[in-house]
Amino acid sequence: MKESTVQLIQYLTAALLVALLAYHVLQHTPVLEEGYRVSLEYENVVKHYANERTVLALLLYAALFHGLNGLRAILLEVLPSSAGKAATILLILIGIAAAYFGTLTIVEVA
Amino acid sequence: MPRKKPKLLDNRGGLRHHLNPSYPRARWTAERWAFILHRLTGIFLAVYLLAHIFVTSRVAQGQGAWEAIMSSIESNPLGVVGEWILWGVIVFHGLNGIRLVLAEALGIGVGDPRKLKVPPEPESVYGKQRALLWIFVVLGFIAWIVGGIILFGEAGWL
Amino acid sequence: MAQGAQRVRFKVKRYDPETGRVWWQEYDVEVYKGMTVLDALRKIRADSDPTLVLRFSCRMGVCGSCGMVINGAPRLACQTQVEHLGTDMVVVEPLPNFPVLRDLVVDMEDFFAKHRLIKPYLIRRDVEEQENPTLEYLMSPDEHQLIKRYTYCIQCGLCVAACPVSAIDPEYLGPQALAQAYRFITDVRDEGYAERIEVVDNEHGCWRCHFADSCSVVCPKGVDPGQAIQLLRKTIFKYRLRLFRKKASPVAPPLKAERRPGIPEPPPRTVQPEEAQEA
Amino acid sequence: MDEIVHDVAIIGSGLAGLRAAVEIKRFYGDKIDVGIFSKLQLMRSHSVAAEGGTAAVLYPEEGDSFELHAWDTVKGSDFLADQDAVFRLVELAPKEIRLLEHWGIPWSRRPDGRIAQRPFGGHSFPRTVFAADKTGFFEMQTLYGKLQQYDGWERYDEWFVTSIIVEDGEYRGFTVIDLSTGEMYLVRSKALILATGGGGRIYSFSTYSLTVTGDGLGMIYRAGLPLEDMEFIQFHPTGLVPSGILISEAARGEGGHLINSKGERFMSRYAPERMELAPRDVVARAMMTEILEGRGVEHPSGLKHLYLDLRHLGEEKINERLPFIRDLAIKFAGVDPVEEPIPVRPVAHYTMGGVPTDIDGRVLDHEGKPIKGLFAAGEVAAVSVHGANRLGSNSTIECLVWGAITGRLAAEYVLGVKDLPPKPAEKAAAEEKEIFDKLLKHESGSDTVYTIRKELGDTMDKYVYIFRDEEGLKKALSKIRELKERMEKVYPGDKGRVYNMDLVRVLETRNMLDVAEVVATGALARTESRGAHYRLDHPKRDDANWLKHTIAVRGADGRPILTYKPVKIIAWKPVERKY
Ligand SMILES: Cc1cc2nc3c(=O)[nH]c(=O)nc-3n(C[C@H](O)[C@H](O)[C@H](O)COP(=O)(O)OP(=O)(O)OC[C@H]3O[C@@H](n4cnc5c(N)ncnc54)[C@H](O)[C@@H]3O)c2cc1C
Ligand code: HEM
Ligand code: SF4
Ligand code: F3S
Ligand code: FES
Repeated sequence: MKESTVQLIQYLTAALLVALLAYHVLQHTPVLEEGYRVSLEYENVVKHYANERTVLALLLYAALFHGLNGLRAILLEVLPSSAGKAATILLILIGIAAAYFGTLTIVEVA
Repeated sequence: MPRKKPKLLDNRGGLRHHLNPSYPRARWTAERWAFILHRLTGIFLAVYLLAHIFVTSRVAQGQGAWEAIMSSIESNPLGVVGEWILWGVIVFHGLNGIRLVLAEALGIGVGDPRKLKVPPEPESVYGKQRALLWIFVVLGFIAWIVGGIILFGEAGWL
Repeated sequence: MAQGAQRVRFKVKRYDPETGRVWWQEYDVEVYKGMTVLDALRKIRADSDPTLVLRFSCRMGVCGSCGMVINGAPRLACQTQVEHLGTDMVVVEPLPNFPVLRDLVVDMEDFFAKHRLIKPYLIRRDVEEQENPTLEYLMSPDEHQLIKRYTYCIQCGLCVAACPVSAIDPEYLGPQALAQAYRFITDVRDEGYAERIEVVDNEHGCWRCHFADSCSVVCPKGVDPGQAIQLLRKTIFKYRLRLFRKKASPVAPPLKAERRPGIPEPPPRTVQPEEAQEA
Repeated sequence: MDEIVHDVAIIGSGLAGLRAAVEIKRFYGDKIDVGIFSKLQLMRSHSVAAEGGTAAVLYPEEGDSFELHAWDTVKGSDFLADQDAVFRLVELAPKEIRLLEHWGIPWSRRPDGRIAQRPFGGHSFPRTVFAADKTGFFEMQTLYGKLQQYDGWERYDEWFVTSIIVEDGEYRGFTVIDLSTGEMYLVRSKALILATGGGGRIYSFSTYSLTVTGDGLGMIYRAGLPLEDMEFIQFHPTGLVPSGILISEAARGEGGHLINSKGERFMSRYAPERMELAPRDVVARAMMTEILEGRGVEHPSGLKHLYLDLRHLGEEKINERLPFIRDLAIKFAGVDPVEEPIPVRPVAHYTMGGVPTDIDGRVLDHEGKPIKGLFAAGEVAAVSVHGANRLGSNSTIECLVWGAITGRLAAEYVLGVKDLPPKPAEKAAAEEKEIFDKLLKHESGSDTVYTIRKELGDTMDKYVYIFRDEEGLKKALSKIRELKERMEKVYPGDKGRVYNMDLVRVLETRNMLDVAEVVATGALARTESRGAHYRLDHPKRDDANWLKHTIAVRGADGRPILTYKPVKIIAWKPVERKY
């Protein structure tokens, strides 16, 4: 993949994350819930999962790509070229694993 | 003919310069502080995200598992402070991230290249993105404090 | 500072490649009003220590030789007045992010090589015209203004010395080369954008910049590489999304103009070509 | 000593050197391999300092013509220019301007997108093409950039050439020190293009970069070849006080006024028609007359000066056309030209003379026979288009035109010869011994290169300046000879190998002393006033006796021997020069 494509996705996910995170955070504030603590009670959490499946899944993938690609950028700078390539592969694997776990949670709870 | 090579001294600034937002000392750049903070908060968030995925996976294991892990966080004062810091990190990274998307990806706010003072001055430093940075810093700070009031209030500290 | 002379202590970081020794050395210099750091260092060389080496030539801020770190910031020695620094100890070091050859002289081979990579010359499809010009390519003053500040780059390397990414990534193309890439891409006469974008759009190219803008504040010529790099990325995105269209400016049409008033005729020849010879 | 071999070697990476390299590469590509040697990093050469512009006839439709440009140049030269060369210059100039344009130079533009021009001293048409007020810098940048397009050339940044070897009327090679390692090499090539620039640093108050020490001139002279017309040193009217940094003639071209301590525009007394835009020699003499007659101002540094007033141009025009001048005045003199007049004084600026060449840039010996394989271009050469006084903006174009000509010619020459010239082993070994066994092994006494240089510069500033006379020139000459003797016992204080600047300074100073001696000798002999050379004791031009070029060769006792050579006049006979 061209580096510009990767970076474009980085920026797109950033923009997307602004909306998704805002939504995600608001779910746990007095604005949309009775309070932060309350929002984290089991029933409420499960309720959220049921109602917001797509949002949470999108958030998961976008944040994973964005965060891990961010780490990759840092590693590319700190590591020599060859190690940078290895790091990329490692991060992709971590990403796939985390995405799998996260998806599992969403599917099971919802 | 291969030339003889002199013995050079490596003088790369390394992580010390990389992480030092006050280098170069002559003129302080807000952008540099923002960059280094953005990077640190980004790493924090990425690590947190992985932890978050792990923690939330407990929901799938039933109420007991979920409440066990939640109470271990909520009963620990460090956990509450940690949540407040997390909130600050999100706010800074998010708001500064908006500025970066505008400036880096869309070239907005980095100044008009045609504007040339004599002697020339770097327009990007005086561009609208710098103003935006300060606005975000102020807004972010307010959001962080408000978040703190809610968090600490619910924890019964206020 | 009073009219008379004042003593200022210079603390210089030195490196002797023959023994590998690195040390700090101090010198006292009588400074006068208007004395630059370059003047002071040359005075040290002439008066007390001819083994202190540095690079300089034009002493007027256009050749780009005399970059060094002065009181913690990369600057041109010839453009920095001791008085303006306002300290009674002036600390001088070689530019970081470049290997040091000796004392304040750094090796810039890699820096020049990166500049070369971005193809710092006009690329046109009409090669025949380009190498055998008829008339100039059109470029309005406004279009000229688009690239003007970037053309001021004197390759002094201060930006690279200040950049936090160049500090950790030796392969990073660096602000100087990237700004020059943008200078040619936006030049209305140039058609080589596709080639240049391929050079900068990679893992160690323009995406490694994080807009720290240290390059822009240290640049002695106001080139503003920080700005150039951000605009470069915008252009690349446009290009990849096929939104970037550019038609290089054409050759000027023949001029139709009146003779200007007040231009004299050359006097008639007083030697005829046939009789032309040596007086 | 290791050898380096190239088809063509170029010494000097200023406008002339780079232009020659580009010319060879664009026509002969990989067929010819080129080595560029420079004692500076390539793009740092002194040419970057040129500010004002480059003259060329671009718009004949508006009344300019080759004939007019040639006439201006010949008249400006006080009829000492070789007129065939002048015509060659003006005819090839427009192409050079457009080539640079096509390679990327940001020439300043007219509103309709064409190349703009500005008036310059001595030119009857505003024909000076410019890129703001950093013309030389942009030209260097463009040529350096263009060169990056090609392969098959090798750069030798910061390699100091110590001697050029010429034997039996043929160029054989040269010796060079790689400053980054301190190694010495013998370079052998089929042809050499010499483009080492002028020698202006023999003066203390000078616009030149600190590194313009006349090395090429000195080395050619020591190789037994002649120097031509060296007594003609141009003094630019407006050097910034106290550093000598140039305030370009463009400042006057754009409408700046010269004023004295009484606030008078005194040029009306000396050149009522052209005023500030009379040729440089005329303006510089007028300024010195004002200063000597007590209408100057004393600077804290002790230098007496006049003012250049730009205030009436307004901030906008200054910023658009003269941004660098404003920048320089603010940074180096603490004066903002928008608010205050700039302190200026005439300053050593250009070496009209140089290595005599024929019209194609082949270096000639003292009998006028070309040396095989040796070419010279740029300020170091005296094709003689400038004669006794160079017009502003005619020199960068000379560098470009003859850079291109010699590049082409050297390449053709190289294709025609099969073998390298014989190896000059003996001379190279002698040079190596001189440097490594003598210079780097001895300690000097109380003299250092720096005291010698200072004394030389001050002597030249005092006696071989704008107004000269027999007595002063004799004093100068004996002082130079004394310095030469003292120089014999001066050794570098730095004995290291890597980047030994002090060794370079010693070698440069030797060249400077040789050049200064030739300048003073030529000036003493020339008992007339012509162009930049003004003798108080012989204030008239004397065409009957002195319409000829001075040729100086090093005699057996080390002193210059002067002979003379006729001027090529193909269009205009000398007439009185009035502005
Ligand atoms: C301040 C200033 C402003 C000027 N403005 C104008 C103007 O506006 N218009 C105009 O037409 N002209 C102008 N001139 C004149 C013009 O700039 C010069 O004549 C011209 O640049 C000379 O170019 P060059 O290529 O011959 O030599 P230079 O540019 O002087 O280059 C000399 C080269 O030779 C190399 N060299 C020298 N000695 C050695 C050695 N021993 N070993 C290895 N390399 C060596 C140097 O490193 C350098 O690369 C100006 C001159 C000055 C001083
Ligand atoms: C609020 C939404 C967010 C926005 C607007 C945002 C924006 C950005 C932007 C624009 C960058 C690129 C910076 C650059 O390359 O110079 C970036 C980098 C990064 N982001 Fe985010 N981000 C957001 C949320 C997140 C989240 C949730 C994470 C964690 C998973 C994260 C982790 C990172 C990391 C690790 C980097 C790399 C830092 C660096 O290279 O310096 N970001 N972010
Ligand atoms: S961009 Fe500025 S700091 Fe960087 S090399 Fe060019 S002139 Fe120097
Ligand atoms: S300092 Fe470096 S990070 Fe970018 S804006 Fe300049 S290149
Ligand atoms: S000496 Fe040329 S830039 Fe400082």
